[in-house]
Amino acid sequence: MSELGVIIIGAIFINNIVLSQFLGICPFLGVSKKLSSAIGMGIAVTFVMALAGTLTWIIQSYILNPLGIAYLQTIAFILVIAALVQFVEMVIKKTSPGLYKALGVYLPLITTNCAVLGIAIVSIQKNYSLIEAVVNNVANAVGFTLALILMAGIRERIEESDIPKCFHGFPIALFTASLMSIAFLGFTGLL
Amino acid sequence: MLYAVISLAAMGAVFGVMLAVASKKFAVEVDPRVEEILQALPGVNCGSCGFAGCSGYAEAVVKGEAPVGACNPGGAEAKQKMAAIMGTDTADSGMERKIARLLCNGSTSNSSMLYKYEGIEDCHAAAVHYSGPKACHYGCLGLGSCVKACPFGAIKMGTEGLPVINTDLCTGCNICVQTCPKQLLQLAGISQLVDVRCRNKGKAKEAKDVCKAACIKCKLCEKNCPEGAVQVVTDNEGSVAVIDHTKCTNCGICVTKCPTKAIEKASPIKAEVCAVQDGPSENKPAGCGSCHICG
Amino acid sequence: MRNIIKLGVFLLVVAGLAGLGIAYVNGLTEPIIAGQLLESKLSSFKEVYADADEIKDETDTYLKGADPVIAEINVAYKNGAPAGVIYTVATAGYGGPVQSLVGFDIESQQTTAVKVISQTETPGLGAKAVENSFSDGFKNKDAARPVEIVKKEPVQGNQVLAITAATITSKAVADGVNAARENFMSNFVK
Amino acid sequence: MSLVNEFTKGIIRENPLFVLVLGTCPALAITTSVNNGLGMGAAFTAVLLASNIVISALRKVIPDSIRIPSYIVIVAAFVTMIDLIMHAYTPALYKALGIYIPLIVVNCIILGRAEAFANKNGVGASIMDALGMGVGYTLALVVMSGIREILGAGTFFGIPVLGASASPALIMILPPGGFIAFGCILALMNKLQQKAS
Amino acid sequence: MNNQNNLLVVSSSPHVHSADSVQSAMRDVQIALIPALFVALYFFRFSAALVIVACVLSAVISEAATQKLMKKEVTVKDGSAVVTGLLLAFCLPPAISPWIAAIGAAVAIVLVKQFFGGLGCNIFNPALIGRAFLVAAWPVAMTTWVSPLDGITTATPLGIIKEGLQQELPSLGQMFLGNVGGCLGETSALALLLGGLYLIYKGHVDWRIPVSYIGSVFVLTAVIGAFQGQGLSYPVFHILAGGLFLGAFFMATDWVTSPITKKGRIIFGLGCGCLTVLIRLKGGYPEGVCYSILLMNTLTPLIDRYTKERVFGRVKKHA
Amino acid sequence: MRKLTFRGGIHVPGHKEQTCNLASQPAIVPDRVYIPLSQHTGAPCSPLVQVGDAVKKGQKIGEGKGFVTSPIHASVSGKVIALEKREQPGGNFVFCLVIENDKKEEWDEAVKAPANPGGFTPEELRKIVFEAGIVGLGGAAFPSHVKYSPVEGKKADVIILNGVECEPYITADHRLMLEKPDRITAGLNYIMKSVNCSQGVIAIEDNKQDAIAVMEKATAQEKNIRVVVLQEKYPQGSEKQLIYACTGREVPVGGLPLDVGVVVNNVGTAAAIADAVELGIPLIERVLTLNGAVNKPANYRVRIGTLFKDIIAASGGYTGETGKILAGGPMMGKTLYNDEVPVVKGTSGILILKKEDVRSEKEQHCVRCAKCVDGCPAFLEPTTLVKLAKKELWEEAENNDLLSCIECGSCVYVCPAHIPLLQYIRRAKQAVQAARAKAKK
Repeated sequence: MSELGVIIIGAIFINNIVLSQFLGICPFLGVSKKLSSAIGMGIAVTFVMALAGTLTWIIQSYILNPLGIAYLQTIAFILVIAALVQFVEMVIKKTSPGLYKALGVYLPLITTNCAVLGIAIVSIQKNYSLIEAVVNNVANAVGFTLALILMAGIRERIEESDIPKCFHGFPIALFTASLMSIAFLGFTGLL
Repeated sequence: MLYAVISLAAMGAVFGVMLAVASKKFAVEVDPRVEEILQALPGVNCGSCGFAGCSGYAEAVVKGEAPVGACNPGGAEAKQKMAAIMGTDTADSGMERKIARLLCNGSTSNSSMLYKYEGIEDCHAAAVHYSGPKACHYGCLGLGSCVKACPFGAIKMGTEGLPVINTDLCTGCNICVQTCPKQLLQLAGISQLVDVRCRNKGKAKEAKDVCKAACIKCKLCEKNCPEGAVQVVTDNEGSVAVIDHTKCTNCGICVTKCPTKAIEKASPIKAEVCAVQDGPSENKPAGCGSCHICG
Repeated sequence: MRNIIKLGVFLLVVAGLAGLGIAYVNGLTEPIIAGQLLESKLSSFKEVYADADEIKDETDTYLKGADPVIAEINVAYKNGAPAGVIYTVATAGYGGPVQSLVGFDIESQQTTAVKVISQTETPGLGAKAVENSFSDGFKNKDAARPVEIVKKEPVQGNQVLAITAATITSKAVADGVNAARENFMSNFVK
Repeated sequence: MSLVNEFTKGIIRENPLFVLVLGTCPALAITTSVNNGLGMGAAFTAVLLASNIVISALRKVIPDSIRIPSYIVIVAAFVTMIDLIMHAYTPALYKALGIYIPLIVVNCIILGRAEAFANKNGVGASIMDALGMGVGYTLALVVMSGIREILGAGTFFGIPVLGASASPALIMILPPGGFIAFGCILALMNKLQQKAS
Repeated sequence: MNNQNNLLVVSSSPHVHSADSVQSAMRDVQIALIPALFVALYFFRFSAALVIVACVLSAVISEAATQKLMKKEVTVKDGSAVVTGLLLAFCLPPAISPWIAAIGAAVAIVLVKQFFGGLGCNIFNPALIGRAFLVAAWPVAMTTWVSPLDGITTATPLGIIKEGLQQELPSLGQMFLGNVGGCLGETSALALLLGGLYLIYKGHVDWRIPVSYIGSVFVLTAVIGAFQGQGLSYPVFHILAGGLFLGAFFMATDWVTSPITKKGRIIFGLGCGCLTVLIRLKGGYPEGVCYSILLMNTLTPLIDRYTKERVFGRVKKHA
Repeated sequence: MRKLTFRGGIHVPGHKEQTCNLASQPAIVPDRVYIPLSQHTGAPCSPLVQVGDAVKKGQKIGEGKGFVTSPIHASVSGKVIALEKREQPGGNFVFCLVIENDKKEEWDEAVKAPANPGGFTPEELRKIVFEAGIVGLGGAAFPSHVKYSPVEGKKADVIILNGVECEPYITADHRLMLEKPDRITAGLNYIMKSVNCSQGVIAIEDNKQDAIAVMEKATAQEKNIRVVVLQEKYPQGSEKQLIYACTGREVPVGGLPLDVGVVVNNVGTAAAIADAVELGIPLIERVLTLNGAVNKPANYRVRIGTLFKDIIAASGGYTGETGKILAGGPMMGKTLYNDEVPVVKGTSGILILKKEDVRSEKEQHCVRCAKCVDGCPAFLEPTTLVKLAKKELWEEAENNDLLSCIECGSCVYVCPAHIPLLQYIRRAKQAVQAARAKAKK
């Protein structure tokens, strides 16, 4: 139990996927302009990462490892994730138009979100059990969502500020991220 | 080696088939023309077409609820594209570009003031106080609500306290016209150059007292216009000269006759500007911005 | 339906070819990678216990069940007899686990050397643990007494100078050494 | 002439990192030393080159409806190969770059180039495009990592450059420093663009 | 035309204004910092003076310079840069070299404040980012402490506990007065309390943040202390140690970066308190005030959003 | 004991010492009066007389259609010489009947004291109040008879007389309470009777101790009336805040005082009602304070329709260079662009500000000090509303309870960054109301 706790705290706060591992920077910068879309993206990523974590773990343990072809990890995982994302998108579109309106637009963006693939690989590298791997994936997704939501809150506020023109867009978002990551340094050594 | 090939190939096949099947099974009908029309529109969501943003308009067009030419910012080009998508006739696409014109000459040197206004720079906010700080209750307040409202940056405040419209950038979206609390902006075809730049309906003396460039209802324009295009129109508020642009030939006789220079002829606009509608360059719609593949 | 099969087959071919290519490259690189791993392991073993003819993994012999700290126990043989022991230990540092090798000499009952082989500590601070300036402090310590981290110049034999502003990392290494030391004392010192 | 143009555009005008702002994750994560930056750039260029060649060669064969999955498979294959090769021949670099090598797969630039360029152009042009983009990206990484390594570690390619008395600002090789350096460079690029236009 | 110069002024009500201005508020903050300033100068002498001067000068100069460069109005006269400089100096070790301190102040002003649009626009407390930046950049210099008066290298009370050093803890009385190792302006709880009360009296600081902050640290450490069998001196130690008073009265209460709702301020204070205790007891750093406030700063926009006051008259509908 | 008050609000220096001890004196009756056809909330009046007609004092000269309206009366006897558009203290232009004063002060025959004022039924009382043209004299000028008329399903159980007068510089109500406590008490009794309510409260701020004493004495015999002392705070006199302070009830958003069983009237209104009921005199005169940069600040009893200029001239004219002329106090008063503006029923004061006192500080960026939030008596976040208004997000502003703003100006008063918050909020309200009107169409 405490093992899982360590994984959760570590993934969300100490080694926050965005602020200290630099995964998923693109959507972090892109979809953090509005709080509502940040929440939507966060939920979509969490959903996909939980599914992808389970699926990749199963593939690794029951196909790649037994056959001695662990070196196919990258290509196998990306295939799984790409297919999964598209599949999920189609299913949601058909079954729940409301959910699709909320999440659908973010789903295509997730394929190229390196967080999904990155964390799936890390979970395998760390020799996690299935439960640990899923928890790790979800915790990282929560960390991503947390960073995204905090960022969106901040960006909605700085929108009304008199920011110098050349800092508009990416630069100011990066500076914000840098200050957030300085703040998150406070969590280092927490465990 | 063998395992690698087989398993990867199998995975490829499985996912390929799965997706193909899924795309059939979970297919949702979307009219692709909506997307295409959306592409043809400038995407500024100005609302001048009367629909909720560009996507609302695009859907309405596809459903046949809206005509193809209702987008002013898109101009003739968008109309043609949309007509092509919808397969409608493009023969009548000779739509003239429209731009906004200011109908007031009450510059700081021409007009007198009622009081010194202090407060936020907003025409509506100032108009609450005795119709605004200008002595002329019909005149431009010069606080730039139209400047702020213009989504294309086409209006700038001039040195004389009146907004100046950049004809190159103006798309005729009608937003400034709706914004002006004094209704001093009007859309007109780009070839129309002559305007009565005064809306003061007060009596000649009162109008003259508050602004040097006011229409004094002398009817000289009306008498001298060879086309009968200028008329002093009277309603229950009073009277003022108005030009009927469908008749006006830009001859400029009324301009020379007007004793207060309330009628003005704009300098002709460059032919290429008239002909080609440059899309809004700086104000493209912002995509998600996360990457450039989809955006 | 035919279309679906066609697409599936195409993807099958592409994926198959990709698998073929990767498998081929893997065939080329696999032995090199394996060799490298072994070599780097041996060379780091050499660094903590230089004087050995043969090194054998005897974790199962000396470790009863899983140990939270000690991961591996390798025994260095010289002239057919055990001469030294190399422990692979992992302890919690500041930014994650700190993995180090601790070498003991059976005859002198002293540490030979300590080497940090993997860590995720703060660069410039805790990451200095890999440098000799720190790990040299652990050389030739009496295995009977626990090592102790101090912030000022060591005065006693069992003391080691901490890395400046990184006491936690220093202690993590020392914890590993102490865990190895206890195992060493119970197994190799009669 | 146009081939030269395909090559040079990626270096400055359409620099993938500084102008198009693509491939940001590795650019922030591994630019703590110039060695890493250069290694990442090289690996990236190799993958981009290989995948651009294959995709442009196959562009008429690949069915349109499954082109993205096909690209992903092709790119992933090359990434895996590079991963294995680096593991075998440059173990130190492999260890330093870690997970970011397999993550080249999801680097937006590669799929982006495949979709936007290799899909539509011949092999020759695609090679130049890949080289240009690859070199541009590598240069950008080297600039980023150079700034961070000099300020944060006081070294360049591991060689001390700041002199013994100056103590480097460690934060520059920590995560916040990455964001700051990248933000400053992008702001500078914005400024230059505004000046130009 | 007719008598256009003597027009009356027409404007929207109200037509009178309080004497308050941003400048006067900044002046009050400066006044409130004076007691702690004197304590710092008394205990840490010349080195403290050097650090303070470096910080304030650097802050003012970099504010003026960036505003000049960005072609904005130079507003150093509003005194906010001086306040930032002072606050940053107060949370630096007394023996730090002035050029490091100056870099911290420049980062605080340029990166945190001016890049985000100047006064009122910053998301994070500039002085605290300045400090956190320096901790990350020059960790050794930022964790080298000297004891008051004699200037010998020592450890802070929290450092002693954290690293389990065999060193005697100072008495609570010493900590109250400030005769301990630590950042140059944070050691004297007494002086900071005086300044803080002055600000509360002046209406610039809402009591909710310091009270909920210090209160939650006290309660949490008291409970934890009770579990460990420690008496009341344990929580008292924790509220006197480190930069808690400086943070609670001067940093967490920063207008720009703290919530604007009353409920939000209490949540903010509680959050700061919990994070401080968490970092102090479990985290890698001995002191958590700086980071806890910065972390809560990131939450401020969201806190504001979700703690809106019930509007007057929006009562539950029942008879 | 804790003093009764509301939550939020600010402390504004009263500046009342200059005039609060000056007995109210009759102002000069001018040669001409200008009586606007609309001085009240609701339908404007149409003139009942024509240019050239002779009118007598107290004669009804204008009347509106519908229920929410109030007639106007001639405040002097003489001849109607014009019907012209003039600017109003409210910032708009309204037609005024101009009456040339013949100085005969002849009362209209309709003005006569009834035989038995105590015997009126509630309906009769409301009719008298309506016919006398009585509107709220605190400033809002809402027709009083409307407030007293029964509403299906709602029952008033408390009448609050507002003697708070929290506007700085203004002492008209203060003087009225000192001078005519009996009229106020009598008026309150008539109001209670017309609403059929048994409880009356007279609310006074604790900075008017003398008025409290006088009113307590005047109501000592009245079992159903009590004087409530409130803490001195701005805007204590605002209707909803006053109700909360006196009764602890909150008027719901968008609701009326009657929704919580309360009717609020100004003390001046009560006195006017007493005059109307007992003497039959319509509302042609009111008390106002002239203060600020004039030679002799004073409290005047002024005929409705007197120009500001005449009152100012009568008290010795301006001192120094005039910057602003305010109808009302400095917090909620309206600026005028000249002094040729008539006193209307809702004019409680005239305040002259010198040019040098009209400082306009530059608007700075919000520093989020939240003083506006702490001071807002409606518990709004003025700074948030302003940010939305600046971005013209009217709908979102509406969702943030924009329309609950009572426009007291507290936020602007305390803002250290000198942001004209209230003007932005007013602009947003204007836009929201325009949008609503458009939606209705």
